Amino acid sequence: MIDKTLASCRDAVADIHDGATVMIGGFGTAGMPDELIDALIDHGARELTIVNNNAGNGDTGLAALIANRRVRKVVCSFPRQTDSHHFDAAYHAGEIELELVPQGNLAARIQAAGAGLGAIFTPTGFGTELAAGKETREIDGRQYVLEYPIRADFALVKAWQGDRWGNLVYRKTARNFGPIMAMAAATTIVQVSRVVELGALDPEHVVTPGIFVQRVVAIGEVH
Amino acid sequence: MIDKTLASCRDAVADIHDGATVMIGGFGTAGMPDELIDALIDHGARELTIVNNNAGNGDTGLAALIANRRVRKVVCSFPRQTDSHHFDAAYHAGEIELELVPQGNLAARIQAAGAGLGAIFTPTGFGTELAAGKETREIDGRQYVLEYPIRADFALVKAWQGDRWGNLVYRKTARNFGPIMAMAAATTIVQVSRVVELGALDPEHVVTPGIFVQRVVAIGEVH
Amino acid sequence: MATLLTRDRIAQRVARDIPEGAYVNLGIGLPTTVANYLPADKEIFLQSENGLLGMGPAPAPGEEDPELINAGKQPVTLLTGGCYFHHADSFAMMRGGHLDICVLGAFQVSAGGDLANWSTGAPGAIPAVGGAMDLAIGAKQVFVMMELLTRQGQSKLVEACTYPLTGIGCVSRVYSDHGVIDVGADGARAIELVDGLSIDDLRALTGLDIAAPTGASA
Amino acid sequence: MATLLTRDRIAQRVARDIPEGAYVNLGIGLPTTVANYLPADKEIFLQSENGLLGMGPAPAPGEEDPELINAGKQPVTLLTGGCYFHHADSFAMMRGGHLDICVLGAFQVSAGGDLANWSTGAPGAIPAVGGAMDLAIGAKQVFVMMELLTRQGQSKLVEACTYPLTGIGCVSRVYSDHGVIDVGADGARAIELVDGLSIDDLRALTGLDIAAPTGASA
Repeated sequence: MIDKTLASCRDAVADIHDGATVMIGGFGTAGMPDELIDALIDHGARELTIVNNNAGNGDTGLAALIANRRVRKVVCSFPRQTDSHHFDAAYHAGEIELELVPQGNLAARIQAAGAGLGAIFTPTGFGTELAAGKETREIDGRQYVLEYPIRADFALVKAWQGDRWGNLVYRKTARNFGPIMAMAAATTIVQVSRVVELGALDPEHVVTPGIFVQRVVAIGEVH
Repeated sequence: MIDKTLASCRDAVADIHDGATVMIGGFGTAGMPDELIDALIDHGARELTIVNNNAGNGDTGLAALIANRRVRKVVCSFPRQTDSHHFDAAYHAGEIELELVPQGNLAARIQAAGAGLGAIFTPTGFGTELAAGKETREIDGRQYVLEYPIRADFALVKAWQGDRWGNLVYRKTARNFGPIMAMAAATTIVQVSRVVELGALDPEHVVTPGIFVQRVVAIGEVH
Repeated sequence: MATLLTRDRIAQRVARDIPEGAYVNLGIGLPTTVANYLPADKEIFLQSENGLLGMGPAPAPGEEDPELINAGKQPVTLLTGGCYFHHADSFAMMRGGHLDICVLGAFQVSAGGDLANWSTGAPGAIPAVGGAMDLAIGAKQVFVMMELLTRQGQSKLVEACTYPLTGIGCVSRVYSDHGVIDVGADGARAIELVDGLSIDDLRALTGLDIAAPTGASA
Repeated sequence: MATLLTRDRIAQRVARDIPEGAYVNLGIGLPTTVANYLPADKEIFLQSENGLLGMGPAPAPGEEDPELINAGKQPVTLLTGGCYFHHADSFAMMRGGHLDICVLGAFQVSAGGDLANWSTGAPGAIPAVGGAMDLAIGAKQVFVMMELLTRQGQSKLVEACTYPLTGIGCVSRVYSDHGVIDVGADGARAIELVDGLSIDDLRALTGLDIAAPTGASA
């Protein structure tokens, strides 16, 4: 019998190594896997490269990871927010590297990694600073920038319900980057509000098929 | 009030012009929009380029369209089947052009069109006849072929239920190419077993958001 | 003396150009207020980059759901008939040209339709782009909503943007406190001027050779 | 005299190498029969390219659903815990390296792992490739299941494929009626030979310098 569920977030993140690239789901705090991140902080891995849409909000989740100086580099689209003080401080202190990626290119590059593409020509960012130095090409009269996949060693994702095979459904706009990050990481670790019996998720409604998920931890209903 | 439903398949296909590129959903007969195709045959458009996984099975659907000599070219992955006699005859008579595309590249190129990418580097087909003459590139030690998006003027798709905004859900493996073709065509025409009230489809379960759908026709339960 | 439009009046004016059935993304900040003026009797589909289509108004106090937010991370609601999807599909809607209209704010717009709205290039500032570049190049029509002049009185409608670009030749129309101006490959053309403002006034304010509204005397 | 394996015995042998929890795609034709020999007490996930994961056995007569089929377009069932998805996600599972094992038939396999299984290149034949090229290059391990010799007695394990290629260097192991042979960058190495077949016999049949099974005398 295959059972991908684990008893604790601590067990789930125990093999995340120093220097790992870790995708973290969420758009702002919606979909942010706080409990997994807390476990990652306790675990102690350092020099991480984090891929997330933002660079932390407030003092929890990704912000706490940064505040604890575990992050060497952030790949994101929108670091600067009213409550991104931990990132801001680390950035101004020169302690953290930033790769700024337009949000749609971030999504497309993550999806390309999950789908095994070698590179994509995207129109987003052409002619801007964020495409400086990148290969460009005109195709059918339109200008495109060549962008490469973003892969990760681990993805930390928050979903709503999951089963022991790793099938997932999400809740409202907490879905955001979860499904594509799950496809782009070698090891995808998911916190769910509830683990349900196999078969409880309608096969037509599964958003992330279990093949993309290696570990599932139930943390209880939190919203 | 926006209502994308139409009374008949005939109305739904009335503006498909001679020479149009038409994507047709389905994998074999599962998901094949037979009623829309019958209406297209009655409508009479000629010199069509058809994008489908196959090239018709038996004597209905796409096979009937080919038998009626409406198809100039087929873009597909698997034309030759035990019951593809109408395509076989047209092909051997030199009456129909074939662009053979590996199935995953077909899906990826359709998805790239829907997502507005200019081209993709895919590993599939590298070093084979189907990549002959195409640009290739080594990226991170792996070989890739450059492939371009496949767009269409129209997509004919079979879904299970739809609402007046064009939101769709599918049934079992009849889903196949429907969701990505809906995204890649300028006008997507969908036959559904049943049109349901707005709100009857759970927002978490919608597979094709209405933005990708222009017309919906109810044809009744047929399976 | 010209009667300039308030921000709310600009939003109202933008709303008037959004037809029923349009798929629309309203950028964060000022453009969000356009939603307040969309006619209640027309069905217009608001998309939010973080994965929803059919976005409704803010929830009643106490009804907020932290997992139902808009691109500005404010609580919203979902209309009956709306739906959720993941980020790659959301940006496919933009990049693939499926959105009819996108409304954005701007630091500068050029007569040719270039947009600068993500960075002032100020040294030491932390850059952040979000979905701006995807929206700018993706929607069929990109509307910019802005006051024509900076607080220092400089025109934000310019010959060539001096701030870092968001997209090239992507803006089709500017809705400003001074009037409505089309931009693009053919240059700038005024569509409407507020009461008391002449095309020459607008040319003087911007330093641009803006074409007069069709039918008006130059 | 060597005791060659029947097709069913080859399928049985392949099944023995598929561990619990593996995500597996069984190609159409002969590889499909491997499903008959997977142990009922182990959970193995069968993927079908047309959009399902957790494929179950053929339905009882009369229970067929024309909208629940496999890649060979035969009626199948879905196991509890299985799910459906669209074609782009299905091929992302392959191309993205998410499948552990893919089992394919072949016209020819080279000692270096090249695969030819989609076209004999016969003049006038209608070419058809389906998902073969995606499966060949996508799965972590590609197993080929075939009889070693053609009806004319020619080896299908070859130095270099003469039929049109499906993929380069993609096959890891060949399961044949004569035994199991690893192929790849290091060339061919026999893993198991059927009773009564020596490595020299195999070399003679194939004309290849196949390495002997580890531990065996060359």
